[in-house]
Amino acid sequence: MNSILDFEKPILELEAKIVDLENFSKENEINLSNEIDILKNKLIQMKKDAYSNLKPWQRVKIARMPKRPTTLDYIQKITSSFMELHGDRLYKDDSAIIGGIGMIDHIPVTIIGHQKGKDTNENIQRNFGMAHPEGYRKALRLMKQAEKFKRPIITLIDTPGAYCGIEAEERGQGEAIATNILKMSQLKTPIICIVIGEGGSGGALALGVGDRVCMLENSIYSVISPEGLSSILWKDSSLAQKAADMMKLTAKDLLDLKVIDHVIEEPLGGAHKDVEFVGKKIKDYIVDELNGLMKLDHEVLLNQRYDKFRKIGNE
Amino acid sequence: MNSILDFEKPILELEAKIVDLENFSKENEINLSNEIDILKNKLIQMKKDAYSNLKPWQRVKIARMPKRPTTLDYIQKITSSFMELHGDRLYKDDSAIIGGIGMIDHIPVTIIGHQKGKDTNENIQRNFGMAHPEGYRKALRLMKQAEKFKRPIITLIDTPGAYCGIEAEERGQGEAIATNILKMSQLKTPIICIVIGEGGSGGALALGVGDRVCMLENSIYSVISPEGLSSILWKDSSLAQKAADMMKLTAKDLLDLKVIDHVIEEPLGGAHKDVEFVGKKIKDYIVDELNGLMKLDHEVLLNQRYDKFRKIGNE
Amino acid sequence: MLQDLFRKKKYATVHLYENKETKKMISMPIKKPVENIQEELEDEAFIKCTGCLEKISKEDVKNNLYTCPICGEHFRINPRDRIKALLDENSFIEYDKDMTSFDPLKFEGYEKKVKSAKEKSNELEGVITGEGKINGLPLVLCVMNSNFMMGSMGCVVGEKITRAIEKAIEKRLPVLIFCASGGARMQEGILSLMQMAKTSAALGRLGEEGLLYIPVLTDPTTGGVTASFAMLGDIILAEPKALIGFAGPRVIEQTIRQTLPEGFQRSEFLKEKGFVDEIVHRKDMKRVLHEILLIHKVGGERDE
Amino acid sequence: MLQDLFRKKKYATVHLYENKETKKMISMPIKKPVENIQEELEDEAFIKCTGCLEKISKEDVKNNLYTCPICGEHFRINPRDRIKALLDENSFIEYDKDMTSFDPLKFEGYEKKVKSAKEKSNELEGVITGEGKINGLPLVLCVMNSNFMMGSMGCVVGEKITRAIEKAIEKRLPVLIFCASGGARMQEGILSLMQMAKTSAALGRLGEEGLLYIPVLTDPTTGGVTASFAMLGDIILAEPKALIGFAGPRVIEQTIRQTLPEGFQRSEFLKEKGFVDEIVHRKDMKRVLHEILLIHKVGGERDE
Ligand SMILES: [Zn+2]
Ligand SMILES: [Zn+2]
Repeated sequence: MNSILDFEKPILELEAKIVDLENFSKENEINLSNEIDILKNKLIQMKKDAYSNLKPWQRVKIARMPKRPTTLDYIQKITSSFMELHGDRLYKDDSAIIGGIGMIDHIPVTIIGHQKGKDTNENIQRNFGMAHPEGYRKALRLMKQAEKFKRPIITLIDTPGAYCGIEAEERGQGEAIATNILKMSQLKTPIICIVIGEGGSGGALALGVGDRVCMLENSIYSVISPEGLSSILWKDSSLAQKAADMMKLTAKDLLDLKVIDHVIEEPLGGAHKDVEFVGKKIKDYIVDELNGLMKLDHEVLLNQRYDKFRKIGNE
Repeated sequence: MNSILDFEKPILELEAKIVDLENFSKENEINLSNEIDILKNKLIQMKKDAYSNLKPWQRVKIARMPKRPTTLDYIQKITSSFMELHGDRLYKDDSAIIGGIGMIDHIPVTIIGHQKGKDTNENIQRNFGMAHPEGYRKALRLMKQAEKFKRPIITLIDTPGAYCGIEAEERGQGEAIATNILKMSQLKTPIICIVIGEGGSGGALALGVGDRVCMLENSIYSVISPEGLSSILWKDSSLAQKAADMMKLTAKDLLDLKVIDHVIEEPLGGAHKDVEFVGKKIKDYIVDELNGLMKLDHEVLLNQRYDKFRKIGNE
Repeated sequence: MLQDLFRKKKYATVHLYENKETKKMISMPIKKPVENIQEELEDEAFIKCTGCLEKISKEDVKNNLYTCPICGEHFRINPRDRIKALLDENSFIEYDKDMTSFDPLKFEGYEKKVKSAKEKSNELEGVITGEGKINGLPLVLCVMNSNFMMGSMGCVVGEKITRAIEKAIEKRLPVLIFCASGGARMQEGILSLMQMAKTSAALGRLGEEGLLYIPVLTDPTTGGVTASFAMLGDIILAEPKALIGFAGPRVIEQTIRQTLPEGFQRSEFLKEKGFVDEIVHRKDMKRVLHEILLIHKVGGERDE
Repeated sequence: MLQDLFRKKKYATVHLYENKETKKMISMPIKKPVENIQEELEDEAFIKCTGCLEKISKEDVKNNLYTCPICGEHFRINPRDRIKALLDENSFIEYDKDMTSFDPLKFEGYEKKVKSAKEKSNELEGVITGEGKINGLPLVLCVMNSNFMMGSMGCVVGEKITRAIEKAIEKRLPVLIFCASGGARMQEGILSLMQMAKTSAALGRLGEEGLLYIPVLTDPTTGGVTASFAMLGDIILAEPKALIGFAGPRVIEQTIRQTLPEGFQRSEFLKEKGFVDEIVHRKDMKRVLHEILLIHKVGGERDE
């Protein structure tokens, strides 16, 4: 996959031109500052135009960029200490989902997230963030552990979906996802779910039932991939862009549909342009929300969590 | 394996001789009733002598007889209805352990037991009653289900031990047994455990933590098989008989050691001589004990269960 | 010996597909399910069974609850016929029968599809919910309809099932759901995905109340339904040879680029893998369910 | 990139055996463990490392907590040395130090064996229990002794561990158990088996009280210990390349009549199979445990 998206090309070309002019001006000692300023203003405008009105399909592209920060990147930014824990105690340690314990602003938390790779090798090892049942079962084990020790749970969602394969079916992909969804609705500890990249269907929802659900600005969350939808609707997966436009899969769409509570701002161009910035935003959101959620009685917390999902799709 | 044990041979010979004499008397119309009565009395005495003073090794032999009634045999005798339930919801349905729901004397119960086969084919299918982790996990699932529905749990123990193999280790034989032992100590419903044949080590204990633990008269329960012990002590598994004599593995030994609460009587010669009789004894024991246990508060029940195991080995 | 044991009358005879038979069924090739057996039956008096390939009379099939009288092959059955066969006469009280799909995403072509589904199925949505009795024992019942947009789960299906579960909590009744679904209803997008959370959370509450939940998996049970309420039963039953899975077989074949093994994702396979408690023939369903309900009528107390 | 991430100081650096290293270790052949590294060390100033086969000085080995300074091979360490290395100075208060085995079954030869084990190990039994502090954080600690009848679990081992757990409940402290055991103590027969139930039930109570339990699996952890408290941790740690299993490798080989795959039943294998949270080098143990204790010091409340 290319990490420069098509619609970014004119911007990059203009950026390169400005650098050229600056060099030319310096080398030949010719004052071009007026011309350069005009171009720089144009660049700012271009960026605003391009990034603030991204089409759904463009956001799909950004959400899937190999450069996009992953769960481990954000963990590093938001925790003061973190220890990864492994295994489902049943069958395997699935590296498509990671989890562990750490401290966010002096609050002990359990963090669990889908983990994509940064390159092909790592992606193969992590199965492109597509978990098998043992991944969801590890997540559940760690969530129950969090409940026992009264730690809030943070989930970071970033998966194309649960893996489709013979072994995944044999070991109960449906059962594993279903059990996580049910148990998450019952856990007596605050849960905050953040879609940081791709929120792919049941594989996303298996980490997605919480007291707060939010999305990064350029992340997506959908019941099926645009490719999947277009291949069902028109028997042609190349019409994915058209499908994406119909699907309401952007953060703003989900906020409008009241499926999520909040959209976390990204820098122009996407989270990878400034991980520090996005990490800070995520951390602030978590700390703010936990401050409220941790004060609630378990009964109130669970009733609110129930009502949150109860009302979705009830006209 | 032979279903006639060595020490039974003289008895069987005498039985055959009596039949011969009776036939001869009938066919030839000769009155031999005096002689026959003498022999019959002798037979009764012989049986008493042989069966009431069985050596540990002889009980090992009886406990392992292919003819010995199994979990399913007793379920049939003690329940008025029974439905087997399958699977651990994780990996597999292990047929070395069976479980299900049924009614004993109008009491809904969950019954779980190791299941040996009746012939070689069935034994291969059931792995000779030696469970893999999924067997213990199925048992645990059904026990939790029983707790949810406030059903008492009856376990019938009959296993040479947990299976020793690569896959069993890979899938966490130790974890599965350990988890069952811990969870059984916490289940908020009465549990009665009955060793009906072989109580082989950890594989037996994984179904063996209850409010009442009892054994059929000719069953055994031990930390290692006599063969295993003799091969460790003397590097010679053929000295199993000698090992058995040292091990304190009979029902009477365990009663003396206060490890079990009760010994259920078998007919002379073993349970297979009269399954109906043993079934009735088992049923009576279960119903009697449940009548008491079901009246107890959960807290009292669990404290008593804890104390029961707490004191074992504490001088 | 073992088989004899289970043939005794006093046992629930739900063991029909044990041992040899199971193996035979598991090794059967995946076949295209009969999309709508009733329609086919309108043409002539006989059909060819998809199981044994014998010619069987439609009348016989109908009298056998839409199963083959020769080989036991299960064809799809209309939800109303199922309810009629299962519940005591006149005991069914339907819930939310007027609830019908809206078009929350204004999704192109969706309204038309719903309209056609309504006409084809003569129902307003993909699930029928209500309460009734099985041999006098009351329960809440949901029956999904594979004839209505392949039983896909949209907001109305999710809402009707959730309401039925909540009703069961209120009335302290067990819940029975006959699952049949191709998965989520794509035209309702993310809202359809969220129905998995909604229904599962409701089942969580049902369970906390100590109430029984039994899903019965029928052909086909896939996608979001499998990854939610289909797999969350205290006891999970299935009809023979039903297709049950999270990902559909075609999607898996595309992903792994090889054909699937025979019997993969069929009821018998799922039982072997530990996800189905028992496979029950449609004609035994009422008896087996009654037996389970009876055992759960009393909890740890004598039933006298 | 990922590795870089974990090398950052602010993370608990317990990831030493990740990725390539893990694979290397898993593919190492099963080797006979050094039965008692201290004894060997008395002979001369150097030994040959069982890991890298290099000649290493005993002094270096000792200074490295009985690990190889070259390859990180872990040798067995005396429980007293372990306690000294782990706990804050003078913080250890031993429990039940006079408790010693009786002979409940009057088992031929057992008394003599116990006597010889006492002499050899200079301890009264196969586990040392007590409480102490790690960087100021209090905990209850049990350290099994593979030098005492192979760390086998008899009544005294079970009783001492159970008492330690009960003490932890009373004092609301976390429990840490360094496991090292060949399994049950056969000479105490069924009573030894029942120690699995006793210790596990005590851990059940500990867990219900919301208290933390961490077993650390060291070479070897097998048999009844693996099938009870070794596998019941909230977080399970292991030393590198420790043998961990229910059945011993020889028993399995006899049963299946084939040799076992390389690395089978080693720590790295168990982590891959999902039964060990992390593998921690002995020199990192104190730091990692401190970090875990710190996170668990407060439950859901700020640590300020
Ligand atoms: Zn047919
Ligand atoms: Zn070395």
